[in-house]
Amino acid sequence: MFLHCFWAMLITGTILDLRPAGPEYFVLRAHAPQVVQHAAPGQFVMLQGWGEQDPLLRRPFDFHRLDREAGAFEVLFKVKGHGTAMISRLRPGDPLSVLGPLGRPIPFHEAPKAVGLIGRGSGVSPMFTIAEEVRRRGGRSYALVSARSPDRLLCVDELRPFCQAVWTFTDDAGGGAALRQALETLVRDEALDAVFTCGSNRLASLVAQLGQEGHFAGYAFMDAPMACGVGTCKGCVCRVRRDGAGYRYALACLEGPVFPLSEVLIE
Amino acid sequence: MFLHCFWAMLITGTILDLRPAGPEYFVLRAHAPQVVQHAAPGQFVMLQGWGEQDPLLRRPFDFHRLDREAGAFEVLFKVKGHGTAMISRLRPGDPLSVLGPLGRPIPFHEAPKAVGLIGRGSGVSPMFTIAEEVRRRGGRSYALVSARSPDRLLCVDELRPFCQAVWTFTDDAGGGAALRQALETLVRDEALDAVFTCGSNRLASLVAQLGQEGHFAGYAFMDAPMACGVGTCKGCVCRVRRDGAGYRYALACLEGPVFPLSEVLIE
Amino acid sequence: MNEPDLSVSLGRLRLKNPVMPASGTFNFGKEYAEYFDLNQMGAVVNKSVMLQPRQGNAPPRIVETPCGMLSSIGLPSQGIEEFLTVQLPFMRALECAAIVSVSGTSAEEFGELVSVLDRAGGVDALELNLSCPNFVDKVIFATDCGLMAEVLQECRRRTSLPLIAKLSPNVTDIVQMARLAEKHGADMLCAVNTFTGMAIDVRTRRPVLGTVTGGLSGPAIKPIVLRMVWQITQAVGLPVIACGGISNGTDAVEFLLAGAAAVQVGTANFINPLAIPETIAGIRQYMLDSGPHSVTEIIGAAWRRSAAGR
Amino acid sequence: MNEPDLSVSLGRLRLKNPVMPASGTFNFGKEYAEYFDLNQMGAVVNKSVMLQPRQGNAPPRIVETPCGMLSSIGLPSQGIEEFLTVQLPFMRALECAAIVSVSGTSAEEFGELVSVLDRAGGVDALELNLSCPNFVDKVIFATDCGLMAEVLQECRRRTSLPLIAKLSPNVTDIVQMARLAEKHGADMLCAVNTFTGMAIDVRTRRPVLGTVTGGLSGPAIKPIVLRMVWQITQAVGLPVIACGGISNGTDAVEFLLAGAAAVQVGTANFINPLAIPETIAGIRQYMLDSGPHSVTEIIGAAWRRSAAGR
Ligand SMILES: Cc1cc2nc3c(=O)[nH]c(=O)nc-3n(C[C@H](O)[C@H](O)[C@H](O)COP(=O)(O)OP(=O)(O)OC[C@H]3O[C@@H](n4cnc5c(N)ncnc54)[C@H](O)[C@@H]3O)c2cc1C
Ligand SMILES: Cc1cc2nc3c(=O)[nH]c(=O)nc-3n(C[C@H](O)[C@H](O)[C@H](O)COP(=O)(O)OP(=O)(O)OC[C@H]3O[C@@H](n4cnc5c(N)ncnc54)[C@H](O)[C@@H]3O)c2cc1C
Ligand SMILES: Cc1cc2nc3c(=O)[nH]c(=O)nc-3n(C[C@H](O)[C@H](O)[C@H](O)COP(=O)(O)O)c2cc1C
Ligand SMILES: Cc1cc2nc3c(=O)[nH]c(=O)nc-3n(C[C@H](O)[C@H](O)[C@H](O)COP(=O)(O)O)c2cc1C
Ligand code: FES
Ligand code: FES
Repeated sequence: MFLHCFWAMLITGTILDLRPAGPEYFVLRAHAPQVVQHAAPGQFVMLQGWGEQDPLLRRPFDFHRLDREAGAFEVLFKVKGHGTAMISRLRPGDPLSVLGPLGRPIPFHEAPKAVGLIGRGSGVSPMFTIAEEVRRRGGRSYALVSARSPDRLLCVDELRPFCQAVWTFTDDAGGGAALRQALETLVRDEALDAVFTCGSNRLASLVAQLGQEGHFAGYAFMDAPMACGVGTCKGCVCRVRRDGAGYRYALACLEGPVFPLSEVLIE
Repeated sequence: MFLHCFWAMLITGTILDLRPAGPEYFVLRAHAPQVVQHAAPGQFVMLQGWGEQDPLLRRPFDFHRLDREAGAFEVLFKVKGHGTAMISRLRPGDPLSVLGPLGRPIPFHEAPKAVGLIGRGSGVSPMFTIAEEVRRRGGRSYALVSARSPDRLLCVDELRPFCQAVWTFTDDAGGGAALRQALETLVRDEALDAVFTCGSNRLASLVAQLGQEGHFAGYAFMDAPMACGVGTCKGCVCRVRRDGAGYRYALACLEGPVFPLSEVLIE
Repeated sequence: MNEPDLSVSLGRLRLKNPVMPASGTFNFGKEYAEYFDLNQMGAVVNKSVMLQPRQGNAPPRIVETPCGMLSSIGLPSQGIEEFLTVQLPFMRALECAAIVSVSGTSAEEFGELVSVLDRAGGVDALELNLSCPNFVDKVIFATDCGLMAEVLQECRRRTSLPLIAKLSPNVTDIVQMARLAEKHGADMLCAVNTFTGMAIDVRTRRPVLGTVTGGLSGPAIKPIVLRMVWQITQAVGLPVIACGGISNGTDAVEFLLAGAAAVQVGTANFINPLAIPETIAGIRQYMLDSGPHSVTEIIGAAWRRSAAGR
Repeated sequence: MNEPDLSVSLGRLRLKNPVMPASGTFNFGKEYAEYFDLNQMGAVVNKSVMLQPRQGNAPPRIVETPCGMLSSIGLPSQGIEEFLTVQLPFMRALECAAIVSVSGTSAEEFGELVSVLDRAGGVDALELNLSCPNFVDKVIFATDCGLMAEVLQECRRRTSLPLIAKLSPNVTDIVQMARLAEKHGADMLCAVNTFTGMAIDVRTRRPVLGTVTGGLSGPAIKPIVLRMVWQITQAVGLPVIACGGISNGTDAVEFLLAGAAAVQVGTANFINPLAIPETIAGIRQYMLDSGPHSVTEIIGAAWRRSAAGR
């Protein structure tokens, strides 16, 4: 069985900053030192930025940046519906209810050599903390950022300092095929240990496929509707291959949200 | 049958100012020229300051000030529950959905001579527009402001310029008896045409009683839970004496919210 | 893009679009005429009229709840006579179907109202409020097979106008009640009236409403009502008018996809007097954005496709 | 002011306070042990255990609704064997009552679970989940008099432990079901499980949940559940544990006033892991503010006073 992270807590943090990061995208920075202290790449928070019962549930977001010195974290999010619209209207100084850190930290190799990071849309968000961690451990990161259109390529310049190289791909410029090619080249030339992907099932399938052929470990950030974030509602299941045959349901909030692509089924 | 005021409208106004006016009390100033243009003392607005479904219903507030030049109105409100708490957190520039003006304007005598205004707690709020109107018509207003404690005597200094005299009464200083005495004196000495009261059933009963004995017309602002504000939900009823015997139910949002105390039953 | 066709047929009743007010949330239209052109609506529906003038229930009559409200209005009514001279002419003059909602305390009373309205002329359909939870004795016809059958038979006997049976959600098996209504002559169903609920004031330690219990309406109930519409429309052939928490175009489309042939906007009118025209506009926009030319193509699409296998 | 006495007696079962989690919203307690001292609770209630290990339903399993959520988890379970070795010992070790919720697909299965748990020891009461709306065949025992009676009889035969019958709100007459449970040997009632509902995604035109329908829970349903508790407690002598939308002390007090002897906090745990301790603190504060020394004095006060006449 996996280990449950026992550092999660519920605190009232404070919004430090909220800035637009593209059409419908925002970066929120919040002060929540107790949460940040124990947080690691691959984990997430459940936020509530309103005192009311509509929307009822907290909203899950990956850590975009972890600033341990400042006791602050950032999330990069897209305004999708009700809850994210409300969060986007918060202002510096407003309280923010934070439940976290949740989920399983990414299990890094002691010394990763080279890592691929593939994010689409707001899926680029968690790549920053990974790139930082890889560099801390002496490895190199290569980022492939995908989006529908150029204005949706988020935070690319901010990513560069942490990466050996950053490539961008947009749909209008035939991004799908180009990204595949770039990834294949990377895998061949750089002997990647691992590839992480977030924000697109299509890209996750691609990584899964290349991972089978090549020799790196592929991982995907899985996106499941969540009520509790801590393992009690049993709502957030993904299908995971079972040792024997068939599959079992794994809770994304406890075993994930990052799953090895050798195990999880992309649907 | 009464006449329904056909000037009500639904507009998105803008918060101009929101300032504390005492413990738990706020004055909200909003730009809503189309509403203000047709508004008269005794009428009210239904406000919604949130885009969500919780709280579901609009909240009714009397006009505190009507600034026709600026196209702005003010309401003075107490933070009671959910909805008023949300309104108190709005900030200048925020949109505010305004339905109004609603209810029946106070039917003023052509030339009122002297009018008594009795408000308790936030019930002092609608007395400003009345005092203004009375003065415009060449009459005098005498205000009796009541509250639980001195810090709950709201906007008294702002009221003075519109009134011949303003007296204050607090419970800790035996306010009930003193107010009664002051009102009796007023009625005797000033030949009041009318007395308006808001914010206390006890005071409304007192005015009703003195009105029967004396020769002024007593009016009370009635407070009933409202869903629609326009006469369709049939929720906001007050008991009103019927010509024959017994009572009928009158809709506070259409026939009121100001009712003659000779008709309405205070319960 | 062609202008989408929003018209729907509910049996013999043809509506230019599937949106109308829910009875009791719109009076008979007059108040909202200030806010939008009522002729835009698919139909107008009055607050249920009773035979005799009535005062309604003692206050408090309403209380807010999470994403909903409880009401216990108790069917105050001007009585049928005034209705015929004041309200009905107003409704008839609108360029949309006039659906008259009636309510009685017995089959006999329902029958009499139906007869009177049958003779009155200019009524396009009659909606039978079999489901008011706020009569003094708290009997809801549509929760009792015997009572409902009796009322329907009596009404059916008296008119050939389209009869809409308004069901109550306070039942174990909504399909059973729908089938029963079909059997006893209903031409259409309206699903549903309010859920019986209550609130207590912890300060006074007393029920908030004057009548203790009331009817829960608003967005809170929408998921349950959607399930009922989904179940009924797959089991029963009658056109179903959905009602419960519908506040905008997206809600309306959900119900159409679930199988409703039309929708009623209720509590939402109180919060937003433009809820009905905005709902119509929302359906239209949905169709412009996503394809079908006629709204009839999306009615039941969620289960028609599902029946065909995912 | 003296420290108020929050303890309540539910028949033989004595609890130090009337607050416990709702089954299926708290696992068996482990996860929330990080957030507060579980020993504060009146009781712990596990997610309903089934006889055999089960996977549960296909995703999506949850969807948010106005002031509520729909869930169709489908009772994934570790099975009773693992429950006895892992979960039950954890529950038993807490300084509060251990209420074990069980669920089965037949009377036989319920009966077997009851037998096993009766022998296991350290179980203070058994809650029978007769009301899950998310089995594949969608049968809800507690909406069918025959099925419910059969399960209860089978369970009663097998144990002398206090049996709690968890009722379904999806019924016409909740009092009838409560009476039936009493007749067939229930010692207590839990009112209620979720309302069957659904949601449709207008973009895909498909039901959102993998199983089409699910159970509605959360604040949205509170007014209906309160009415049910009010009705049951006046008609039936058994202690009632209220469940449905209870999120804080005020909600809990409302239900106690309506007649509930204890309350369960469900969906609220998901939003606020401290919902249970805050509910306990809220009840305590209410009693400090408003008088009664013992919480038993407010149980049913809203109708006890009303029976005495207003
Ligand atoms: C572990 C995890 C991490 C995530 N991290 C990010 C991130 O860093 N940046 C970002 O932009 N988005 C992220 N998402 C998706 C994000 O949570 C949703 O976009 C957000 O909840 C939408 O809320 P809403 O109220 O705006 O939308 P609505 O559509 O109104 O939401 C209704 C309900 O559906 C759920 N929901 C809606 N979209 C999704 C989705 N894609 N995945 C899961 N649940 C959903 C909501 O949580 C809510 O319960 C993450 C999701 C998960 C599960
Ligand atoms: C015509 C009219 C004019 C009013 N003018 C003012 C004013 O100028 N200043 C002011 O402070 N208050 C005024 N009130 C009362 C004010 O509307 C309520 O205090 C407010 O609605 C409380 O909302 P809440 O969400 O804070 O409280 P909650 O208790 O959360 O409200 C729950 C529900 O109860 C209703 N409600 C609560 N208290 C009252 C009340 N006293 N009267 C009617 N409905 C109530 C709310 O509208 C809402 O529907 C007026 C009420 C009416 C009917
Ligand atoms: C204040 C109020 C009054 C109502 N009066 C009636 C009525 O007279 N006749 C009727 O059939 N339904 C009546 N209803 C029920 C509504 O028509 C509708 O069935 C119910 O409110 C659910 O729809 P909603 O959630 O959109 O409001 C009333 C509802 C409310 C809230
Ligand atoms: C995600 C979820 C899972 C549930 N699982 C169970 C269960 O296993 N057994 C059971 O008896 N009830 C279960 N329920 C129902 C709850 O115990 C409770 O009756 C219902 O949610 C209403 O209470 P609430 O509104 O406080 O959540 C579940 C509810 C939810 C939301
Ligand atoms: S979100 Fe509740 S179990 Fe994962
Ligand atoms: S508030 Fe709806 S009728 Fe008065």
